[in-house]
Amino acid sequence: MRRRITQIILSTVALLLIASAFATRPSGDDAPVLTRLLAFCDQHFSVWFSVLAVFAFTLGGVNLMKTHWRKVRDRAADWRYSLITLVSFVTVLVVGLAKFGGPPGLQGDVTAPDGWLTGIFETVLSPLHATLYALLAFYISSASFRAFRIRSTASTILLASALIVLLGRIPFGATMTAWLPAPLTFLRMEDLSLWILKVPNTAGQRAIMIGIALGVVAMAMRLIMGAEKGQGGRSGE
Amino acid sequence: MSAYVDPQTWNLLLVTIVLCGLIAWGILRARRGDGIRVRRFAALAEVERAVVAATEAGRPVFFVPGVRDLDNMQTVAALSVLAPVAAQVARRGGRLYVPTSRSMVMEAARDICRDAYAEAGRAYLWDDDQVSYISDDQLGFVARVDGLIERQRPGLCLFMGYFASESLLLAEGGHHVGAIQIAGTASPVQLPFFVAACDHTLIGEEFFAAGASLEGDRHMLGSLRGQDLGKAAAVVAILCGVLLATLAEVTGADALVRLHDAFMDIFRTG
Amino acid sequence: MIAAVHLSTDLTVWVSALLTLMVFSFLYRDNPFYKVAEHIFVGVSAAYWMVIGFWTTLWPQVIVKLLPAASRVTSPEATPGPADLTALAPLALGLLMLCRLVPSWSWLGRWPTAFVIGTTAGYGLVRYIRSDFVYQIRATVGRGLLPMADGRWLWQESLAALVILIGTLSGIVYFINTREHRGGYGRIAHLGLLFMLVTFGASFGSAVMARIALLIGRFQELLGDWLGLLS
Amino acid sequence: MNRIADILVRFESLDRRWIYLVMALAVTGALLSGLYFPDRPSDVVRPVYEHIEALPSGAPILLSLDYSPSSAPELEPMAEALTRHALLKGQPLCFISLWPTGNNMIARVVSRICTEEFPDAVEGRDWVRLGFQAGGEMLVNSLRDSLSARYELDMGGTPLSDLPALASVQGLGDFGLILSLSAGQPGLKEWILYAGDVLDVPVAGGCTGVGAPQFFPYYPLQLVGLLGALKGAAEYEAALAEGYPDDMPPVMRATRGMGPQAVAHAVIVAFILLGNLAILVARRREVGR
Repeated sequence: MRRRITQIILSTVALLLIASAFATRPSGDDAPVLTRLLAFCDQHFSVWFSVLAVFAFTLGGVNLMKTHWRKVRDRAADWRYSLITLVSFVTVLVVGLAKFGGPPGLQGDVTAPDGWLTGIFETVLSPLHATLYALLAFYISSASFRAFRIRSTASTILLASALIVLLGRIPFGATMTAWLPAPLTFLRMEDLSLWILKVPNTAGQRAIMIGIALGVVAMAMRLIMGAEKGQGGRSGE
Repeated sequence: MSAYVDPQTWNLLLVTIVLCGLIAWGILRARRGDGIRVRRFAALAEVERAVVAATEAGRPVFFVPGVRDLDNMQTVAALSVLAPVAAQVARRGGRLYVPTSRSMVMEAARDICRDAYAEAGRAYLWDDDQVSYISDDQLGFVARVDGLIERQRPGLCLFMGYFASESLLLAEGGHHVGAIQIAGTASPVQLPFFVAACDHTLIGEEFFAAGASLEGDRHMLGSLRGQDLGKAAAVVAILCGVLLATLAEVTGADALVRLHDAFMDIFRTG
Repeated sequence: MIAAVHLSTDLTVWVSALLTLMVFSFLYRDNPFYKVAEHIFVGVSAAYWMVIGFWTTLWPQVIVKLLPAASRVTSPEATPGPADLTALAPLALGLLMLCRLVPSWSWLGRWPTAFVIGTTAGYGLVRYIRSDFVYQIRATVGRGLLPMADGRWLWQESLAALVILIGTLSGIVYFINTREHRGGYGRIAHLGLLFMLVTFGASFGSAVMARIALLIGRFQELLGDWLGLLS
Repeated sequence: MNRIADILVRFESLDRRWIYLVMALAVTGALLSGLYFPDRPSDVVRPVYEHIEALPSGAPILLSLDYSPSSAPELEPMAEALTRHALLKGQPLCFISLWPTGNNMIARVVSRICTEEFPDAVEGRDWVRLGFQAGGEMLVNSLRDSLSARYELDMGGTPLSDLPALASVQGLGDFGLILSLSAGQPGLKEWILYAGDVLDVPVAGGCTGVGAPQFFPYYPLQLVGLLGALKGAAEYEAALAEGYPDDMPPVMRATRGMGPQAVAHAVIVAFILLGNLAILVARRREVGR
């Protein structure tokens, strides 16, 4: 029974939204009830979805606290680090919900320039975010060193296309091929690299896109028809 | 009719009906028990072998189901790969860790793994904390997962689902501890990194098909047949369109131009 | 060019510089400093998301809609309108979602999940068919293989159209999964794979620029704001 | 000769930390030397500039900052250049974001460009901050017919109806251009799928170098133009400098970043080539034996 209700909710919501994409926009109160219902769903479901996204953040936050609290309570390995997570979580939560700093009381925007949350964002979150990403600069250099080897036709193609795009993006590449005469200018590095992006890259991307679009349609159909096992396992039902 | 259906959308409606119809037909036929075979994926053949190798070496298996929520089709597909993988690991008595970045995904993954261990008669080996929620923030998530990989030293890392820039961070992290790495994603942006840094990669739609071929799930197989018919339709449509467009452009004949316009009206945009 | 070191006296600059170095230390190997940074990050970011979600979305979309007077709390000059009871629906769904926190009620959490999945599936289906299927077929067909202008044959456009056509079609063939890649058919599929490798190489090359840009950003802050070396 | 070959062969199994060190030194050196190279706009970047130039005066532009601090070094220069352009040309600009970190990213651009460089510009008339709301593509979807479905007030607490900048705007379709600077999902793709293709409103955008190749299939049918990576930003700065030579700072942010970029790219290319040379040498030796 429980499982059936879940399935009914899913299928109904999905079918209503699919139908709403093709429905005539209701104009005035004498429009058919069906089109007005579909317009209502189209308008409100995406708002409800967004609200649920916030509840999901909350669920995530509470789960995180549960996990780390348990570690601290049981003095599990590395529990001191978990304590750091707990403290930073609670601090930011209090600072943010109470809107410390910034305009008086709860007024104004939570991200006001002189608010404490903005301070934490700029001094802690922003450098951590940016530096973790910057690690990628190192990783991508070691990965390209490792991955771009001439082993087979396939890897040679991968290498050639990467090198042309790499060189096309910097002045060095342009200088290298600037001597090419007029009829051959399309072979100049910067133009060649744009051509690769615009032509063969478009073809490859498009094949992937069309495949994925069909994959999305199929997944949606399986979900609507109740033929998808992936979501949620089988226990507890 | 136009009181209900927006006449501007007839062509889109037609394409939608055809595609959904093909897929529904595939699923319904499979329900009646039509055998469908999926082509062999090298990446999947490796999974089983790698699970054995990792377990024998006493090293755990990491399964990362992407960084998006259950509303993302790729996450759903990842979980359908997780089910058979969990079963394989459970049968060999190995350890499986599933770090997640969304709480709903965590709940779903816990259900799947608990079931798999129970079905293998090894419920005593399972601890719910092996599926953990880390952070909704993708970088907070990847920072922690890379740390975990470094410390737990898995023998096999599976990265399945939607990934963003964390793909390379994860794959280089796994490579550093010498894990066998198998990835599957339909995020075109991240495929290059997985292709370059992992041992095997399921590309785009292969990934959606992977769950089906592992589980032998009839519904999945049926919808794959439908999808393939959809692809064949796309090929035919493009070929017809190109032929008509080329002939119309070169000859300029009135009939051809009108035929071309009528045909391309199905793919009208805007 | 290279000025003398002028260390910053701003505490916030020091904090962010130290956090930056703590993360970079992972490049050498895992260490306690990195672990501290990692755990701060996890806590701060989870709470930041919750706070932002609460004030930007939950507050206006649920609380103010149900209790319009609440809008005075954040902007005193606002004029509250009538209550909008449709906001009860997402609130109810949200509370059901939180039921997952209580093991014996967690099954109730599947209903909001079903709503979320249903919404994405419903919207996604049509949007993907339109943008990534119909539009792409139209774009591939374009003006055919022999586009002309003023009676002249545009050979460069022609070549591009041909390459895109071959690449797209063979790529689609590669993704047909219910048929083994053998014989002539297999060769077409293989050609599709080669096209995708060009795509992946191009993506990789393009990504290098993205990653280096981030590194430059960090170094600018370390060398400029913290050490005062950049003019 | 043999010694060089020996070194090369050992190079093949180089500890990755050496690569990291060389990269770090190269970028530091390039930054300290302060070199840069001017650029010219390519034919995927120019249409964005020309579209804004061709907009009727007063037509508002929606600028969605869909990134977090992590990708800011790439996308913030684009945001700054586009904001500059809109304010110079007199198109009201409406800031929005699909990413939770967006409000803080908007604050940075507003303080750096809107208030600092354009002291005469007024919030509400020349620019508007709507800010972030949760939902990603669902946010885009719910704004289609009316902005007030989601935003009753702007970030400063002013009701939307009191903002002259948005006087001509009901829903997303009334913008002269939708711009998304996107570091991933949700971002430019969602704006194309849920706004551009549905409403026939022109969409353009910028994205990180990682995302750029993915958007080429949409160009030019579904996408006016694309600023890809720091190079795209530098190209846009070049277009601006060409069109408004008197109002621009001499060297803008992205252009300045292209110097270290060039050096770092050269280092990576060198490593790739040396790695392959190492393989060739090793292979030849094996054959020799």
